[in-house]
Amino acid sequence: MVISMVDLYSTPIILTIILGVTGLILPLLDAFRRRDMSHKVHGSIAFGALILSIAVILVRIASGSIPLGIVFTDQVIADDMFGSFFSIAMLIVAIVAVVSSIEYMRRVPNPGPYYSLILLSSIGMVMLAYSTDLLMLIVAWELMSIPTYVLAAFKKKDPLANEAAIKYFLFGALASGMLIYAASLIYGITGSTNIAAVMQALISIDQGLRPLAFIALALLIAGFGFKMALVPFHMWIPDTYEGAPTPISALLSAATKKAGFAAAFKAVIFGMLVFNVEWSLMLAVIAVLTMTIGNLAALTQRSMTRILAYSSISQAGYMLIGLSLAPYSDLAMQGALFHVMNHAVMKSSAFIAAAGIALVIGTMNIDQYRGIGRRMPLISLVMAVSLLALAGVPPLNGFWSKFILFAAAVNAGSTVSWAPYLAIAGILNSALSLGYYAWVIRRMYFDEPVTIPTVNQSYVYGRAGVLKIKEPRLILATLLFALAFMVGFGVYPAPLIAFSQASVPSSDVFSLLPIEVQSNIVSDQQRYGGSSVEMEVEVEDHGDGSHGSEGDAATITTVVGYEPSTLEGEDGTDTGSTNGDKTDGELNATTNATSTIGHKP
Amino acid sequence: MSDPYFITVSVITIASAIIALEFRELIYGAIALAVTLLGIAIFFVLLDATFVAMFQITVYVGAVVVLIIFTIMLVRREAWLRLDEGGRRRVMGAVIALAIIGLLGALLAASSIARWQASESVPTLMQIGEEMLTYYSPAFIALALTLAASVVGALVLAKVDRGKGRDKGKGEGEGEWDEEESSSGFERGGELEGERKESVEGEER
Amino acid sequence: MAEILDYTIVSIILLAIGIYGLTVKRNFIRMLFAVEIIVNAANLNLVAFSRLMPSPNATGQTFALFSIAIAAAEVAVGLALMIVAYRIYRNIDIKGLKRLSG
Amino acid sequence: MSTVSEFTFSNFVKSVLWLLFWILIIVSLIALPIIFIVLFYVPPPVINGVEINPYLLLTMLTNPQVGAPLIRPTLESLFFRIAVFPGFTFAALFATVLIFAERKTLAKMQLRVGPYHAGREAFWWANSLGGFLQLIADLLKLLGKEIIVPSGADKPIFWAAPAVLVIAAAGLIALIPVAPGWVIADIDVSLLAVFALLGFFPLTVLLASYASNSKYPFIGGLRALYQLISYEIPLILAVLPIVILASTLSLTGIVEAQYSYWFILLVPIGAFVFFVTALAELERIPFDLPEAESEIVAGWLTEYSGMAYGLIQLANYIKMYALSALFTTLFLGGWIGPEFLPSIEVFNVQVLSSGEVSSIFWFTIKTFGVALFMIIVRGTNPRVKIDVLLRVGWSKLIALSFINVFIAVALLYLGVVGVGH
Repeated sequence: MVISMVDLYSTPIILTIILGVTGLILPLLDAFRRRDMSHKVHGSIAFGALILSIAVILVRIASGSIPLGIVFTDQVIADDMFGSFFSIAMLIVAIVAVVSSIEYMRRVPNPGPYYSLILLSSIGMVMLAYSTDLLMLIVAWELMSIPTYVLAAFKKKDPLANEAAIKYFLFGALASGMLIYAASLIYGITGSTNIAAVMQALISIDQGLRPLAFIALALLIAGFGFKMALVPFHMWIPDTYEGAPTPISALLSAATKKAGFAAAFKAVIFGMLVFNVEWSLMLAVIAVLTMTIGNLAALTQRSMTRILAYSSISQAGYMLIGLSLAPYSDLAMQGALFHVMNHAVMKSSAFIAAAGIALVIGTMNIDQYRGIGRRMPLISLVMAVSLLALAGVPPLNGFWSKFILFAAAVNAGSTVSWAPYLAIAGILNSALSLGYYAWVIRRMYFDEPVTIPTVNQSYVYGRAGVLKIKEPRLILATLLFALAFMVGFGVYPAPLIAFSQASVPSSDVFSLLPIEVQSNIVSDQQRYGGSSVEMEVEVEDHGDGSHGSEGDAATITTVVGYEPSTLEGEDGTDTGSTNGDKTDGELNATTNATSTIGHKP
Repeated sequence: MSDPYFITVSVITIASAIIALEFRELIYGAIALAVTLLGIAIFFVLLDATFVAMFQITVYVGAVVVLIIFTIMLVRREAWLRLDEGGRRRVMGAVIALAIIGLLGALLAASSIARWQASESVPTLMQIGEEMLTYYSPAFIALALTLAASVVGALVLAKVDRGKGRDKGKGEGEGEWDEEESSSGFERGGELEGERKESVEGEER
Repeated sequence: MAEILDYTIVSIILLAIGIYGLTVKRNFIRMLFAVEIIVNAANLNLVAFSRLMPSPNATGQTFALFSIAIAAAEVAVGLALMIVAYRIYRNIDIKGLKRLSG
Repeated sequence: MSTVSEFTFSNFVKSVLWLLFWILIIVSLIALPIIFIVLFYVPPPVINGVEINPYLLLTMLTNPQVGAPLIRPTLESLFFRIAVFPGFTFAALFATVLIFAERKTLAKMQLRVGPYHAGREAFWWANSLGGFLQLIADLLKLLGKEIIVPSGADKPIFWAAPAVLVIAAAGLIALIPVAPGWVIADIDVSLLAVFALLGFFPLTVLLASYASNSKYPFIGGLRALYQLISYEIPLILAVLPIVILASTLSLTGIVEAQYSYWFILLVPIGAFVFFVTALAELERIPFDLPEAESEIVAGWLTEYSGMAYGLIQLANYIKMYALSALFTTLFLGGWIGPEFLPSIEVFNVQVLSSGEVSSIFWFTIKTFGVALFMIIVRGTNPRVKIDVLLRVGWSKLIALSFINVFIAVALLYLGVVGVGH
C-alpha cells in the first residue's frame, strides 16, 4: 500500500501555511508585549495575509495548473477550480470583515485573538472548499465553526452577543453532530470516507443498504441546512446575526453560509450522486419554503440586521434552486456558484454599511434611518445599491445570477415538470423582497431627516443644527470596493460568469452515472460552449471501494470537469474579477459563455 | 444478541444517558454522562478498538467531564440554569425520540447490514497511525488548528479583561449594558452604550 | 460477539436520546450533554462499522479519534461561553434570558 | 434486661458462653448448609489438570509434597495475579513499606523523635525496624474511628470518592509489568491506559471536594484540579519520546526495548520532567498545595475521617508505588538486571526461575529507590506557591518536554536507536 503524502505545493496547503502561521502568531504578539496592540496593527497583518492568499490563488489560476471543474482524487484535498472559486468568495468576505472590524471593533479588547480567529476560520472555509473527503470536510467544518462561536460572543459584556453565541453554538454543535453521524453511516455503507470512493461505491450499492443511505442523506441535508439557513433549520439565524458584532454577522452570513453550500455541493450533490432523483424534489420544496418564509418574515422586521438576516435566509433559497436542479440543467450549478459569489459581496456590503451607519447613529432600527441619505451619502448609496442588487434589479450583479438560476429552472423544465415553478416562485419572491428593501431605501432617501441620535460625536462636525457626519473611512473603503464589484459586474458580468462556468463540471456527469450503474464509466467527448471539452472519470481497480489501509494500491481519480487547457486566457479574466475591474480583451470562453446564457431561456 | 456483556453495557449506557438528561441535580447528570462515555469506551473495547477506548477515557473523563463539572460548580447557584421545561414539551420530545428510534430502527432492520458477517481481521494501531499521518495528514493539520482555535477562543472568553493603558475606560464601557435602555426598543444594547459613554468621556477631555 | 445491527441500534437509541435532550431541555449544560451523546453515538457507529463490516479497515477508528478531539474542542468553547454568560447574568435575574425572541 | 453491672468473673464467663452458643447455632444452621451446597454444586477449580477438591487439600496438610507441582500453576492463575503477587497484596505491602520508610526517613532527616517504641521489642533483632507496629496501631485507630459525614454533604459522592480512588489506583498497578510475563493486564496500549486511569483522579478529587460541602475542601479541590490538569500535559509529553524510541505503547514492549540502553541515558530530560510531574500528580511536597495543612487545614481531605481517610491514603500510596514503578519501567529498564539470584524450588519442583527471581528483585529495588528519592525530596523541600506551580508547569516543563521530544526524534534520525529494537 502506497499512500502518498499530500502535495505540499497545492493551493490549499499553501493557503493553510500562510493563514495558519499568521493566525497563530497574532495572539502571541500580544502575549509577548506588555500592552495590547491596537486593532490597526493586528488588522493590517491579517489583511496582508488574506490579500496574499487571494494573490496565491490568482497566481495559481493564472499559471493554468489548476484543473477546471471539481476534481475528486484519492487525496483528502484536491486543488481544483471549484475550491478556488469558493475560496476567493470567502476570502473576499473575510477581508471585508477584517477591514471593517478595524474601525468597528476598535474599543473591544483582545485584538490579537480576534483577527487570529477570523484567519483560522477562513482556513477552515478554504479547506472545506477544497476537501474531497468526508472526514476532512468535517474537520474543516469545525475549524470554520469553532472560531465563529467565539467571535460571535467577542463582546463579552454584551448579553445580546452572548445569547446569540450560545444559540449559534448549540445549533452548530447539533449540526456537526448530525454530520458526523451521517458520515459514520456513509462510512458504514461504503467502507470509505473519500468522496470519490463513496461515489463509486454508491453506484453499485446493494439494494438492502439504500435505507441507510437515505438516513445519511437526510442527516447530511439537515446538518448542512443549519449553516445554509434553510427553512426548518433557520431559527438561530436572525438572533445570531443581530447579537453578533456586525462584521462577524457579515462573515457568518456571507462566508460560512457559502462554505455550507460548498460542502453541500461536495457531499450531497456529488457524494450522493446516485440518489439525485430522490433528493432534488425535496431540495426544491425546501428552496421555495426558504425563499418565501425568509421574505415574509423580513417584511415584519424593523431592525436592519434582522432584515438582512431574513433576506439572507431567502437568498439561501435561491442558491438552493441551483442545488436542486444541478442534475437536470447545465446552468443550475453555474448560476448557484455565480449567486454565491454575488451574494458574498452584496450581503457583506449591506452588513458593513449597516455597521457603518450604526457606528455613527448608534442604532440598527430602520425608523432611525430617516434622512440618512443626505447626511451619509456614500454609505447610504452603497446600502441602497447592495439592497437593490440583493433584490435583483437589472443593471446590478444580483440580476445576472438570479437570471441564470431562473433560466436554469426553465431549462430543466424539459426534464422535470416541476422545475419551471421554481422560476416562478423565485420571481415572485424577488418582487416580494423589493417590498422591504424599498422600505429601507425610502427611509433613507425620501423621509425628512429628524434629529437622528448621533452617539459618536467624533464623527460629527459642523454647528448644531447643520450637523454633518464624517463617514468612517475604512468602512467606506470596503464599501466602495463592494460598490465597484456590484456595479462593475452588473454592467459587464462576463468574466464572473466565465469563472463560475469554469468551476462547475459538465452536467453530463449527472445524466451519466445513474444509468450506467454496473460498468465502468465511459469517458466521453463532449461539446460544450463551443470549445472541446473532455470529461473523464478514471476508475482504476479499487478493490472494495475503500482507499484501503490494506490491500494493493488503490487509485481513484475522478475528474469531473474540463481539461485545463480548454479555456485559454482564463487567468486574465479571473484577475479582473476579483479586483473588481473589467478585463480588457473579449475572451473566447467568455463570449461563448454569454452566448450560451443568451440562448437558453 | 445473546452476548451478556453487550446487553449489560448497553443497558447501563442508555440508562445513564437518560439519567444524564433527566436527573434533577446537574452534578449527578454530569456523573451519569461520564458513565455513558465510559460505557461507550467499553463498547470500543468489545470491538477490539482498545486504543480508541483509552483515548476516549483520557479525553472525556480526564478533560471534558472535569471541565463540565468545574463549570457546574462555578455556576450552580444560578437560577437561570434551572429553567424548567413544561410537561407537554417533554412528552413531545419523547414522542419525537421514539419516532426516531422506531423509524430509523425499522429502516436499519430492513437494510442488509443485519446479514453482514464479521470478519476475523482486526484493524491495528499501526494502521490507524499510518492512515492518520499519511492519507489524513491535511485533516490532522486542520485538527491541530481547530484545537489551537478552541484554546485561543476559550482563553479569550474566559479571561477577565482588565482595561490596560489607553483603552481602559473605553474598553470597559464598550459592552456595558443598561437594562432600561436596551429593553425599550430594537436598539443594539452593547456597543451603543459604549459609544455613548465614550462620547461623554471625549467631551470631558 | 454482538452483531453490527445491535451496535447500530444502540447508537440510534443514543442519537434519539440526544435529539430528545436538544428539543426538550432549555438548560445550556444539559443541551451540551445531549450534543456529546449524539457525537458518541456517531463514534460508536464508526468503530462498530470499522470492526464489523465485511472488510474491516482502520478508517472508522481514525475518524472516531478525530471526532473525539473535535468534540473536546467544541466543549471547551461552549463552556467558555457559559462562563461569560455567568459573568453577565450574575447580577440580574431570569428575565434576561428572554431577550432574544423569535 | 441487663443493666450496667460491675465486672465480675462469673458475668464474664457467662457472656463468653453465650457468645459461643450463638456462634455454634449460626455455624450449624447457616454456615454448614452453605458449605455443603458449595461443595456439591460448585465445581472445584482445576489447576494444571488436577482437581483441587477438599480431599486433596486435606492430603496436602499431611503430605505437602503433593501440592508442590501445583504451586506454579496457582501462581499463574489470574485470581492470584490480581489478588496477590503483581496485584493488590503486593502493592499494598509495598505501600505499607513506603509509609514506614517515609516515616523513618523523614524522622532521620528532620531529627524527629517519633513513636519508635511500638514494635521495638517484637523486632529486637532488627533495630531499625522499631516503630513498625505503629503502622498497625494507626490502622486500628482509623478502623475504630467514627466516620463523620458533614451535614449538607452530598452523601453518595462523599462515600464513593475514596472507593473510586482506590479502584483507579488498583487499576494502575494492573498495568505494570513486574517481571517477564508477570503483569495482570497485558494490553497493547497500556501506556495510554495509564493516562486514562490517571484522568480519574482529578475528577474524583473535584467531586470529593464538592461533596464535602465545606470551604477548605473546595479550595483544595480547585487547587488539585489546576495542578493535576496542568501537570498532566508535561507528563504525557515527557513520555512521548519513550513511545517514539520504543515504537510501542505497551509497557512490556517498552521494557524489552531497553535491553541495550536504559532510556534515562537517552532522554534524561524526559526522566526529570516525568519525576517532577509525578510528584505533582501525587500531590506530594513540594507540590502538596491541594492538602497544604498549614494553609487550608488538609485541603480536599479535610472532611474525611476514619477508614474513608485511610482508604484515600491507601490509594495515594498505591499510586505512589505505581508511579515509581512506572518511572522504573519507562526510564530505568524495568526488571532488567543481572541474573544472580537462585531459583526458588519447593520439593525439587521449580516455582520461580532464577531469571524471574532476579527480575522481581531488580524491579523492586529500582522502584523502591525511586520512591525513596521521592521521600528525600519531600524531606528537603518547602512547598511552592500556586502561581509558581502553574507557571513552572505551563511554561518550563512543557518547553523542556518539547526539547526532549526533539532530542528523541534527532536520536531516531541519527540512527542511534532504531524504531522498535
